[in-house]
Amino acid sequence: MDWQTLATQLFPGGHDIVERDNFLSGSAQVDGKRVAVIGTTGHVPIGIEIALAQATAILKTVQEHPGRPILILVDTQGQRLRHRDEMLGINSYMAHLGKCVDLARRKGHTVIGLVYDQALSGGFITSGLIASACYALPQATIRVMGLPAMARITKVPEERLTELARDNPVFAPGPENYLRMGGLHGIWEQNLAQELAQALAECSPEDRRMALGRERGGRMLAQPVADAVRAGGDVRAA
Amino acid sequence: METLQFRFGQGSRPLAGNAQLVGVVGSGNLEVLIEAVPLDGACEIEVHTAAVGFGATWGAVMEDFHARWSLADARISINDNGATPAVVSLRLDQAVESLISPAAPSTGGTP
Amino acid sequence: MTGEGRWTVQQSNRSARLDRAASALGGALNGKVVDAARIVDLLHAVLEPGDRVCLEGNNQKQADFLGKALTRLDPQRVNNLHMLLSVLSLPEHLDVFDKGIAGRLDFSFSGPQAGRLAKLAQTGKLNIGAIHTYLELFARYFIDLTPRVALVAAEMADREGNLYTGPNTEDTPAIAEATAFKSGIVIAQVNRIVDKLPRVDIPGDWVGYVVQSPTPYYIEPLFTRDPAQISEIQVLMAMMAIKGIYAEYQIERLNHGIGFDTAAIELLLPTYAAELGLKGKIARHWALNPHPALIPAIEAGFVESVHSFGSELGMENYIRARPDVFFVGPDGSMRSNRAFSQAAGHYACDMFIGSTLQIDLHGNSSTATLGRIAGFGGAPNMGADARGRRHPSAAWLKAGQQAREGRNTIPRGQKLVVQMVETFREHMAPAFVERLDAWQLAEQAGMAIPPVMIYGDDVTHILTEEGIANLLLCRSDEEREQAIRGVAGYTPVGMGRDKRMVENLRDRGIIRRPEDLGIDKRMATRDLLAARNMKGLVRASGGLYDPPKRFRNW
Amino acid sequence: MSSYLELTARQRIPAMFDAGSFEEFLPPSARVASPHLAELDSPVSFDDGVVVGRGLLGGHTVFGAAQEGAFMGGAVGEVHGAKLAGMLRRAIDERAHAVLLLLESGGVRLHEANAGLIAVSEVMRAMLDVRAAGIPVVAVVGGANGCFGGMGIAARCANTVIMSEEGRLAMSGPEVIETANGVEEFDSRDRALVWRTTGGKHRYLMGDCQLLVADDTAAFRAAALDAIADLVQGEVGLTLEGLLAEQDMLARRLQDADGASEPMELWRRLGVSDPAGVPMLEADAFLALAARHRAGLQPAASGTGER
Repeated sequence: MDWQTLATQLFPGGHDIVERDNFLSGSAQVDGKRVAVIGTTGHVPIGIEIALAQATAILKTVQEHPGRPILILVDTQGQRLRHRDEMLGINSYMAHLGKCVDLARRKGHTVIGLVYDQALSGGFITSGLIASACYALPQATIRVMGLPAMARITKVPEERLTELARDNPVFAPGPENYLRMGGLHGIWEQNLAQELAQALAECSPEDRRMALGRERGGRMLAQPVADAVRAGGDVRAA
Repeated sequence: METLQFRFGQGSRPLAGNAQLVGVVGSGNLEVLIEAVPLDGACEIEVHTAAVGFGATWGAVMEDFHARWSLADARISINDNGATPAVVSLRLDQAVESLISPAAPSTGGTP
Repeated sequence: MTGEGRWTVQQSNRSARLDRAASALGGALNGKVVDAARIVDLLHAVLEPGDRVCLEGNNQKQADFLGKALTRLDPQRVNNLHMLLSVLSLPEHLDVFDKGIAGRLDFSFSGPQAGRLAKLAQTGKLNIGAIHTYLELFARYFIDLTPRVALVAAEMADREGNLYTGPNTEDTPAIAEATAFKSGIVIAQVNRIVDKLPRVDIPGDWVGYVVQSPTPYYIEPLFTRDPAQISEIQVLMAMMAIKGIYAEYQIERLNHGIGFDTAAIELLLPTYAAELGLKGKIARHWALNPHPALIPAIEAGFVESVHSFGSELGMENYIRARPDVFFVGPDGSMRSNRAFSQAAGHYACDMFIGSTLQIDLHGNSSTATLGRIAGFGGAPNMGADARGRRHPSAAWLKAGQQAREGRNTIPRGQKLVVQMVETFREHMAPAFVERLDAWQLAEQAGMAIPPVMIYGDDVTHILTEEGIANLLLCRSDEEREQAIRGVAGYTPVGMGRDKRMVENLRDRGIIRRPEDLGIDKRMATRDLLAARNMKGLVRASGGLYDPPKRFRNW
Repeated sequence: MSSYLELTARQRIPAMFDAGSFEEFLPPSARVASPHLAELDSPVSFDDGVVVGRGLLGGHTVFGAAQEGAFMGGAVGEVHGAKLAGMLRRAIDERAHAVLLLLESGGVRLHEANAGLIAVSEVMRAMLDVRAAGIPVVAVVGGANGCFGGMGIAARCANTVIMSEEGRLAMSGPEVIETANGVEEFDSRDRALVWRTTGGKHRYLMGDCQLLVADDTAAFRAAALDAIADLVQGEVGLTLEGLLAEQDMLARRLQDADGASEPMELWRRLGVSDPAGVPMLEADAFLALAARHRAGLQPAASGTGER
């Protein structure tokens, strides 16, 4: 879905989002309240400039509009795979973006992510996945990498991966799998504006994704392992 | 993957101390978890290995290991990623030494 | 033929070729210097169908520009060439056969192209004369395989055709001499043409043509081993080698194979061997490429001299600063020479130690694997008793005495030939086998004999992580077999040993376990390495060693 | 000198913490291995490639973790990530003095890709929760496998990053970039270039790591002690001022690097007169040089950003 169509559906109350070099920023009216919107479009790879632009927009919101909810619109093919990005420390730019989102959350901003087209690994981890809650449209693509590439790297035959992916959401791309694993809070099937308003109202700053993954049967070990470590179920001298 | 189990009865040398893990499941390497467990004087070894079809080799390595140490009430658990018998024997000995004498052996007077 | 021409057929033929070249090239030929853009025209002019052509391929420098030019010849004009190559390592070395320009091959080593070579041989496009050792191939250049045309590589030339080969002289003198003095034509590719050479390695009157190649010749850092990859098992084996063989026989003059096993030994000389008080007593004189791993031993004063087959990338400044150790010209760069160093390794060294892929129950060893025709380069010369040797040394005499003990024969020495292998290679492939893969390869490729690197009757010791088998002390074939099985560990060959007999061999010192040598396995850690990574080697060299980029982590 | 790089994760823990003080949570004997690797017929590890626990560092209770680079490249799977997140949450519960993360990771473990990706984001959020609780987080990057992908981002969520020259800190590995965009883009076999681009010295000069030490366990431990002692004096949580300063630094870096495609050119622009000589400098000599030329030292800049 292109971002203009999305924005029309999400914000019947109107918006002033502009696109500049695949970077989206602006604000919109949701349920009578002003919401800051930042994001990317055109499956743009996240390089250092666009990561910094998003971070700047978030800090600006924190400075100029305390408490205003923030919606992050995700459409990226992942981090940009260039020598220059690595030379200049793209991980620092990504981390900076993630920290800005985290600061906003701690300062009382509700932060929600929405994958409306593509979300891949490095581009997703400091956008949708660092938000307090992340949602996706049903036709969105979410993955770390495709099964053929995964088969090459893990040396497990692709047929076997495909077969395993049927029952095990851990390998296969797709929003349903991320939903089952707790990585997504929900998939918005229709009436996006209403879904958004509800998500903003329900959003909690606590990271409950492990619990969600367990409740939904997609990630059975994360929560018990983290709990056992936290509760000191089995401690001894090393 | 293949799972192999070995049991040697009537060992003479009990272990003392907490469970220890030696080695890493890297390529051509393995990890050995060694624990003192009441097993009626026996030493039980379970191997999970990525190299399928070497049961006889493992058996011979383990028999020699038992002949060296004759452990009693010891459980040894191994995750193997294609280690050669030389590396397996080395890690097994390191694992036992980590429980028998806590002090690490001297590494020699090198500069 | 009668009259004057009867004894100068080759000279006349040479003149005709030179004349053809002069008329074909015209102004593109300036004295001996040929315009690189016209190299194919030159080759068309000087080559004739059926010629024996020696293309210089070494361990280090490669006449790659001339090799590529050969592939661009018109097979209608030049075909059926008989190629002579010591190292066949670049794709273009085989492209000439694929294109029908060449038909027959005599060579020594084919490492990276071994698989494709086997396939081409099967299609009949390539006819292998024989697989030689280096020295053997050079020898035949002077007997029955003398080149008509030699295509060689050098660092620089001057306008008279004098060549400077730099530290990688390698095969050039042998090739050029055989060709030039038998009315052949030597063509040299050089990186630069200069007015004054640093030194003359090949006199200009041996050289017919010189061409400056558009890019410097390709060179491979073949002998660089990163100490970071040496395992604790290899450290243990190196300790056993030093204590059980070097010290035992007082080995002063030696050659090391290429590989991590022997690199570990080099790196243990300044630590473990020094602790054993062996400095000045072992490993003083070497026939060896300038292995970076040898730097700490050199700096520790262990090493008095090193003569090299070829050089090694990144070692230039270090060598220049250590002329007491290396053979260095007045210009400061090393002079290597494969033919002389091979002869030195064969006749003047008391020991060869190296690794292999497979050893059979007779001690025959081979690196040949199915589907690959690789050859063995210089290893068979290093790893063979020099039956023509007459000068004594302590190590040589002791080995000979052990071999002949109890037999009523005249006193005589023997070279020590040590095969050093872990019982299993990667992926649990056993190093000890009942039958070498070489037999099957010979059947597949229609070879007259299985390609054996070192014959069992030349091998004196087999060293594995399980122990050292001293084959010199074995008195029967059965004892030899059990001694080999006795150090073959958990391989099927090892598990097939006669336990009682092996214990008996151990009692007689024919098999020695690490504990028999007084080696505590727990001491065998990487802490013993005098340098544990590439930077350690650079530090040991005082910053003189400049490793190739691919070996750095800084 | 005892190499940190050569140690396993399990050996690094006692080298960094006070002798005999470390208690491991969910140790190998608990046998909590990855359920996903077994399904793929791939070997598992009893600790899933990470040691987590609590020990003393200079007498203070410090929580810690060490990733094992030799097991699946230190990559993060479901269990591995949950152990890290659980330890971080417990550090808050027990009001730890500090958290010390010995990182060595290729990022997300592809064998359990979706779980790994979510887990890395959980670890990042948990690290920031720890900081918000007033507990400093220090990351150490000095293993042979470097610190890449999501963990390369996570490292920069710590207050302080300590590196050795041999350590690498980045996002995508050079092989990945070469595969995607060709050898001209990034020659992964040119290891000197790889280290100039991602190695400790470059990161230190650019301001992406705060402490650089020789590859020596004692030096790493001393640096960790110093870093923690320094951090507990001040604010360790995220602040607007801190992030604005970091933003300034990152924006300046973009400007300063305009048109540069080679790390040595960046060093030259920082005023380093012999950039080609930098890689060969020993740690002490390098630090003396960097003291004059490190990014962020120029009067116009506002420090080295968020800490």
